[in-house]
Amino acid sequence: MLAFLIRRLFQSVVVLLVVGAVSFGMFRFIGDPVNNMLGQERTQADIADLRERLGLDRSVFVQYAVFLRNAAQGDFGVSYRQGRPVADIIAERAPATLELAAVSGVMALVFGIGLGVITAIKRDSLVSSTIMTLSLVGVSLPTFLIGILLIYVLSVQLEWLPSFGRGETVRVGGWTTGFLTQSGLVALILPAITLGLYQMTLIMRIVRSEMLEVLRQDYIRFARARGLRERSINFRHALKNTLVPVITVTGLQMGSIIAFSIITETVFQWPGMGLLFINAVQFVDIPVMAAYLMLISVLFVSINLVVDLLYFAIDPRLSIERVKA
Amino acid sequence: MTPPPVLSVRNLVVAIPSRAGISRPVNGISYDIAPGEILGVVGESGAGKSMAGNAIIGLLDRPAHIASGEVWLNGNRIDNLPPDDLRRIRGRQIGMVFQDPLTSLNPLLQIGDQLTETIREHLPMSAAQARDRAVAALEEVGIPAAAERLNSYPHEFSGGMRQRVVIALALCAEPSLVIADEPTTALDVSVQAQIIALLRRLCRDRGTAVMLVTHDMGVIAEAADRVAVMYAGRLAELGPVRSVIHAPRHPYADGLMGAMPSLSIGQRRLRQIPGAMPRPSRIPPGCAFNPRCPRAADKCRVDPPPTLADDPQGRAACWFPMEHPA
Amino acid sequence: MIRSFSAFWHSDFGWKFRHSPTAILSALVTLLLVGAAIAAPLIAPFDPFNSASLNLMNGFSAPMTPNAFTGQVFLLGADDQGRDVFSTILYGLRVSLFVGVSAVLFAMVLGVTLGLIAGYVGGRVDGFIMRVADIQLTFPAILVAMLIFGIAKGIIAPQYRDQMAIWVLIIAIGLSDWVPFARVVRGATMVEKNRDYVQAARLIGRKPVAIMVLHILPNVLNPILVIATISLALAIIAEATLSFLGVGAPPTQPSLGTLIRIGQTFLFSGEWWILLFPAATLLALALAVNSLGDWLRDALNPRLK
Amino acid sequence: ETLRWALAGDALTLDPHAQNEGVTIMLQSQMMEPLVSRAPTGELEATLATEWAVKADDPNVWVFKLREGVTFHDGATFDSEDVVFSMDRARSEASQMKGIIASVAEVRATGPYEVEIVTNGPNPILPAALTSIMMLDKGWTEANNAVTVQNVAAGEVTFSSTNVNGTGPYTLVSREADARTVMRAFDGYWGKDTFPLAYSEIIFTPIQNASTRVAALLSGELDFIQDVPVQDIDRVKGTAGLKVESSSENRSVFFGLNVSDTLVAGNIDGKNPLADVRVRQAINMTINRDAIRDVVMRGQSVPAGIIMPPFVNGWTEELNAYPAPDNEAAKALLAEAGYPNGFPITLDCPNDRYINDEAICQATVGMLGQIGIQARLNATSKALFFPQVNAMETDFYMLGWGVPSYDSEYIFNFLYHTRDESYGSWNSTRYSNAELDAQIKAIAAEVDLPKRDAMIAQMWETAKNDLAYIPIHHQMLNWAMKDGLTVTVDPDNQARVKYFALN
Amino acid sequence: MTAFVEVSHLGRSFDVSKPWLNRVIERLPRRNLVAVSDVSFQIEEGAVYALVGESGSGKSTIGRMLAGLMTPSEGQVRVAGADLHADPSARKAAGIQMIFQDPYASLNPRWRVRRIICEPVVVAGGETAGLAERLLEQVGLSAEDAEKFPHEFSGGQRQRICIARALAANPRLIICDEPTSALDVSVQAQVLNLMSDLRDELGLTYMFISHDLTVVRHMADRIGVLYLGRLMEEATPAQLFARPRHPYTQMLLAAAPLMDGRTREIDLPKGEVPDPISPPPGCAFNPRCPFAVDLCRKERPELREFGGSRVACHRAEEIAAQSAA
Ligand SMILES: Nc1ncnc2c1ncn2[C@@H]1O[C@H](COP(=O)(O)OP(=O)(O)OP(=O)(O)O)[C@@H](O)[C@H]1O
Ligand SMILES: Nc1ncnc2c1ncn2[C@@H]1O[C@H](COP(=O)(O)OP(=O)(O)OP(=O)(O)O)[C@@H](O)[C@H]1O
Ligand SMILES: [Mg+2]
Ligand SMILES: [Mg+2]
Repeated sequence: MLAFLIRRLFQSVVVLLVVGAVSFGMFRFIGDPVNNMLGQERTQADIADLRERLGLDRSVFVQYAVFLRNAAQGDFGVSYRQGRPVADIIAERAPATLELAAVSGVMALVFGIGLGVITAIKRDSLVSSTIMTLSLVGVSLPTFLIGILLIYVLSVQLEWLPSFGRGETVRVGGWTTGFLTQSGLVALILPAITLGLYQMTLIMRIVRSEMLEVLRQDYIRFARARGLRERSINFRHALKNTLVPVITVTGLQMGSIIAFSIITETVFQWPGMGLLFINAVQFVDIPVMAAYLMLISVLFVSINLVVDLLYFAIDPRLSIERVKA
Repeated sequence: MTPPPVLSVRNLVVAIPSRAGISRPVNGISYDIAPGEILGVVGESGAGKSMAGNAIIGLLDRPAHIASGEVWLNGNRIDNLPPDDLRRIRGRQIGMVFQDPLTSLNPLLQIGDQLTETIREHLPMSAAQARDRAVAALEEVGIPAAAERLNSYPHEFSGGMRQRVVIALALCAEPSLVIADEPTTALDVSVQAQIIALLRRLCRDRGTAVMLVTHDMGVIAEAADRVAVMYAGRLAELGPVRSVIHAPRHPYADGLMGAMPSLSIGQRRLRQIPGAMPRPSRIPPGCAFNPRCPRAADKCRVDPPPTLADDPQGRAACWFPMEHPA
Repeated sequence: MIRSFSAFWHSDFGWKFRHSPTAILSALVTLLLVGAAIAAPLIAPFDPFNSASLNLMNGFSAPMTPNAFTGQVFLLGADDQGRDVFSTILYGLRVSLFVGVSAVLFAMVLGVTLGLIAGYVGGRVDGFIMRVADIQLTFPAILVAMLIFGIAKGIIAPQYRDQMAIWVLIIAIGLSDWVPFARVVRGATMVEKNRDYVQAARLIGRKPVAIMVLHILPNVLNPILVIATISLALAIIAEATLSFLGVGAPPTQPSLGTLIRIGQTFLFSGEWWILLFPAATLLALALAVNSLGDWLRDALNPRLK
Repeated sequence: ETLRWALAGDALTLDPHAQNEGVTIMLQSQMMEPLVSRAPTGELEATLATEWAVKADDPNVWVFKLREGVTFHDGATFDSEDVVFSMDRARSEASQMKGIIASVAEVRATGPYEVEIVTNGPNPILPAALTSIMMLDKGWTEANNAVTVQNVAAGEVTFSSTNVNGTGPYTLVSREADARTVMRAFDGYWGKDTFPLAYSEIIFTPIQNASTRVAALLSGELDFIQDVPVQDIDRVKGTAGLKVESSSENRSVFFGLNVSDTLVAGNIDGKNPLADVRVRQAINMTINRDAIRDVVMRGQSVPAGIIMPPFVNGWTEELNAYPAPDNEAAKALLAEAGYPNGFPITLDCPNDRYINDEAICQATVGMLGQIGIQARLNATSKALFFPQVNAMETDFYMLGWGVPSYDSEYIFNFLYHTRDESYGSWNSTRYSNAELDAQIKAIAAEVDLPKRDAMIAQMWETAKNDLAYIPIHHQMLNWAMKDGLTVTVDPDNQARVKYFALN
Repeated sequence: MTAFVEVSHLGRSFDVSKPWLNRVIERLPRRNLVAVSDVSFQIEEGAVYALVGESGSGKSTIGRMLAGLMTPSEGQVRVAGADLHADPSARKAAGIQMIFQDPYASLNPRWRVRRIICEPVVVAGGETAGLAERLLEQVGLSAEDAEKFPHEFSGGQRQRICIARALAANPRLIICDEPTSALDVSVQAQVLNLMSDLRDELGLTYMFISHDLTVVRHMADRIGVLYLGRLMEEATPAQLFARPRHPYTQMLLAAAPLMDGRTREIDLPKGEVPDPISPPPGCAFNPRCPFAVDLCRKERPELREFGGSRVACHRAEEIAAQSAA
């Protein structure tokens, strides 16, 4: 177990370093922050001066090294756009994204697994093929269009749900939450649906196909032959065995939920990290972009770790070493 | 007076509709099994052995279904029961053992849980009682330190032990019939001998009827009282083990015996049956065996073979059964 | 061609196909759309990619309604630039399909090659390739595509950008999509390489590359095909999504995604046709390709009978 | 009464001297005030200064009389000490405002409510330059260690970038950047009786996505939005309870052309066709500004014949005249210049900066195609576009130019002067005219206004003939709001809530 | 004097240790699975040498080393006088081919039969015209079958195709790894007969691997009994079945079902095969052996000549005396 954790940790560090290196290699191509940072009345001298002060005239490696050195001390620099420490900005934005991701993740999981099980058990029924077809519609339109259509119908035409923002938020310690106010909860609905729909479909399809696979296994036949009830077979025996592959995919999806939140947050003006990233890209706010990408990597790596640990909880066959090193 | 049979199968037909029409992997088989009796069912792969077993216990996968015929268990007809009633019979009155002991057990559940859930499904028992019963069942199949092994997962057992667990699971609600579908094929000979001995002991001690499905004549010879030889979904021959082995009446059974190296010691060449068994969808008219049969006459290519009852010795379904000097 | 078609028609697979209304319908829709895309220059009444032929005054003509200034009539209306929506959809379909198919091909070649190598060689090579795959997954597809797009724009001289945009998209989407191929192929390869026919080939003296290409590859094609179909739908949608973030096909040579991005800005203003028709086309395409992939997955699964 | 207000962007900082950017200044100006400001009508209006004039005996000195009885939000009194402090801060090294008031040499208090601003040479338009220099309280700023202007480049973070203590009509309640800024009416505001001040609270939310922004207005979640997409104006107008107010913006949109001898992308037949004024005239003649107005802009633009918004000193009807589109004549000019079959050229455009920028460029590409010029469109985000323009890696580009000083000098200085260290910093056309350069420097110091106006008129004549820039139009501003609101649209797109009235 | 195939002190172990880091942290030793250990035997030209043993006893491993698919960790294999693993050309010269257990997995399902059969010749650069047809007829199939795909054949027919492919390389030694264990008896007879016929016609030498004693008895000229990678006994079929010398052989024979069984009440074999990673010290069979004494637990018995067989048992003499009594 310890060896496993150490190895994972080492790999995570390597992944982070590579992600960072790749990111820094890319930033120089995304644009030049200097133009955004100076007013219209800037002169060529101002531009050269600012570039030098930002260190943009130095090589990518030096910039990366400086970033790493500071990051190791917990200093992620100051946003070019907002002029505030990146760590503060991210801490301020993270709750919004995490709450949204959590709600849509849970939604995707609950509905995905539920519908997946239903469509697997009632394989050839009308209900199941209807669900399957509808779910395809969900992944056959780009997310942004789904979001805009939801806004158009539910906010503009019906005026049922808010079209943007998080509603009222409450501060609990360093965390702002939208869970505690009615407007906060209502504001979550549309973005969560938009963000979760795709993942839900994916999870549903995987649960369905894994479940169909598991239902064909000998031990399910044997469970039937022992006269167990369908409910017990489906949920106690089949579903549990379905979970192992589902967890892998779900883990990966949680990572991409956060990435997809870029679009959802833009559409719904959701003040989270995705919106922050998009703004950063538009402004070429290098410190923010770097910190965001690193954070996403850390998240992804930790989710992967949790997923691997979950395997051990679920599958007694796995001795810790056998997990992919 | 023979006791009434535990299982009685009458003209059972299993049909599978498919693109090429309806195929009948099991096509009109009839037999009885008495309490305490082991009926061996042999035949080549695809002969319909498993299909017959699954049909009896009501576990045919769609689109396969029982097209006609009857299955009687302890005097009750069970092939037409509603699914839930049939489910109550499975495990309670009919136990089933499958070929591969590793895949038969749910890898994520402790074997104690798998045992107690089965017991409590069928018998009105408290959790503690069921547990005791589970320990007893494991002890009965010869698992040492049974009480401690309840919390083990299947992968923690060796192959032979797993098959014992599977048997314990099949027997834990004390069914009157056990269908064992190739219970030893995946095991080593030494373990196979142990498992067969176990099945025979249980059968003798409890009076359980056993339908032992296998393609290994040796296992049948060792374990069974009577043997049914299946070919292309039909019964070719059914009779006491010794007679079928040493004096087969059906040319197919005869060919099968001749092809076994153990029975043809000293011969440079084995006797071989030419060709292969047809698929259920390609069964020729008349006797299914006719293209491969050395005795086949025109009649065999046209008329379906007679039933076992038509045979003077009641054993073979053949127009021209083999005669052996007594 | 006819022979192989009839072989297909009479095979098991063909039988399954003929008996699945979903499969037939989605194959028909796919064929229709692909055909329309290929034949766009023949079918389309206008050439929307030729800016010089456009008349701005045709802008916003409603479907089947004569334009107030020019009197021209457009079947599905005209967009903000006075382009015939019908023609633009046909050409956009062409772009979308081209981007989708090329991106999937790119991802496929990359993923299959790496997967074969990782699965066959195993050991450190496998470990390395799979770690790279993990890192790749760390950058979710949109991010990868955005960054690559950014880089390419930075590298390529401005005057070539409009022609390069499509290729950049292809690489960006393809590069973010190779991992599933690699994973599946690696898994299948590890199973296949232990099969006796591979051993037999080794015994005969086949070199590893020949074994991978001649023996293993043909036997891992089924899952590749399934992933490719589903990836195609994903790639087309991904292109649309990127277009929303401003990194899609250029507006002068719009893809379906770009059309939707442009069209959605007219959602409130009443020019519904600029959004509706491209969106419906995209929906039909993605739906058809997706359900074809779904059906393939089931039909090619030997265990699902 | 709460005003729920949205537009595309958010302020970058609350430090008034750290960023010279429209939205930043607009948000700050709800809470802070300059000495002089521009009323919605465009005239200069007394704010923290009540009177101002050039000192009788010294043309280099302006004297400002300050308003008495003004307090900051924290209760501190406003006086000449604060003005000196604020002006010095705005002129300091890290300040982004220092460019606007580069002519100021010294600011001195000559009484508690009087200051003198000394300039390097006479500066007739100084008051106009002061409209975006907000006043800070010296005591508060010093107490909070915010004396130096925030310097992002040096990784600095200051108190004043997230906190406000101004004299303005609203106080800051809370602010989450890019999400929500809440302001409440300031009880001690000096102009309580002067301005309508209809709202007691402002909730400001940036919404980037135009569709979402309009949706939020349509669904009643907002009271007021700026940046209404032109195509949605009719929809908003047609919605009960909503209306749209429009005005011409103080911004012109135009194309810049590389007029030097060499094209960045490589010469055509050894020459740069754009260097030939006939080619430029041909392009000028081809662009159908009325069509762009009617279709792309849906009527929301004023076609331009000059790259100067109508509010600017020097603008005339004649200068703004533009040629009727004439493809035949254009082709003839091209042929005359030696390009009867046109030539290829890349048009670089932003796609997220000006109203329908990409669509305008697209339409232009089509129009140019009709006279044989094969234009390729390279539309990119502003983050890529502006560095490209600045690095002069473009031959043909779109640009928009606002004139906060309302004076022609501002345009000439940045767009026409030969590019060097401090002049012509937005001139990527490589246009260089020594005579014009000299005139530009001369009008900056000319105090004789009629004479100066004459010089400007003459300079525009030259500029218009040389056609280094091809004007397209002056953008229109469209503000959408609840019916009950009375708002005058500000040409600089600067909404100031204190002027908003409710009927 | 030298035999056609000479296997001396052949050994093969697999490293099944945990990864390095785990070993360091958990203080675990390296672990070796000894699949084959110190096996020596000879095969005369034209003879059938059989290896029997339970699953995991190392039969396939030996076969693969003989075929050159795996390198031995110890000892050597000499075929026709040349060291197979030291001299790469030896394998080609000896023409070693293999027939595998699973006829369904040993033919590439995507290739036509003709291509499959001709592959060895194609690789060697030979002439293939008419080859497939000739070989197909030789193994009892028809020439038209060359155009078909493997899935169109039954198991027995596929095994014939495998044989045809093996013959295409003009082999002198064919290693058959359980060639009939996936086949039904009636088909098994066909294949066994074919193999016997070919041997007579072509003078082939077979190494025949099986777990089925009756099949081995039918086919072999000499039988080696393997247990946990070690050769326990080697004898002719007549000797082995009449007078098994090793207690393990005796156990195997006792456990094998006899067709005239029924009345026979046998001593049930004890236990199961132990874990090959940590085999018992001394004689590998000692924990299950009714005759085991202390010496058996300490010292590994050598394979030695005894009464016409070769046996690896310390107590062969006593046991022989006992059973004779
Ligand atoms: N789901 C199905 N659809 C179509 N045919 C089937 C299906 N399941 C089995 N069959 C066919 O039914 C026949 C009988 O199969 P069954 O499994 O009963 O054979 P078996 O005698 O048990 O063979 P084995 O020894 O291989 O287990 C076979 O020919 C098989 O191909
Ligand atoms: N590549 C490998 N890595 C690790 N262990 C192996 C490997 N190949 C074989 N083994 C082990 O070596 C031992 C002998 O295996 P082998 O396949 O030779 O047995 P076998 O006698 O052929 O058994 P079977 O009858 O099941 O085919 C087994 O314990 C097996 O687990
Ligand atoms: Mg079976
Ligand atoms: Mg083996």
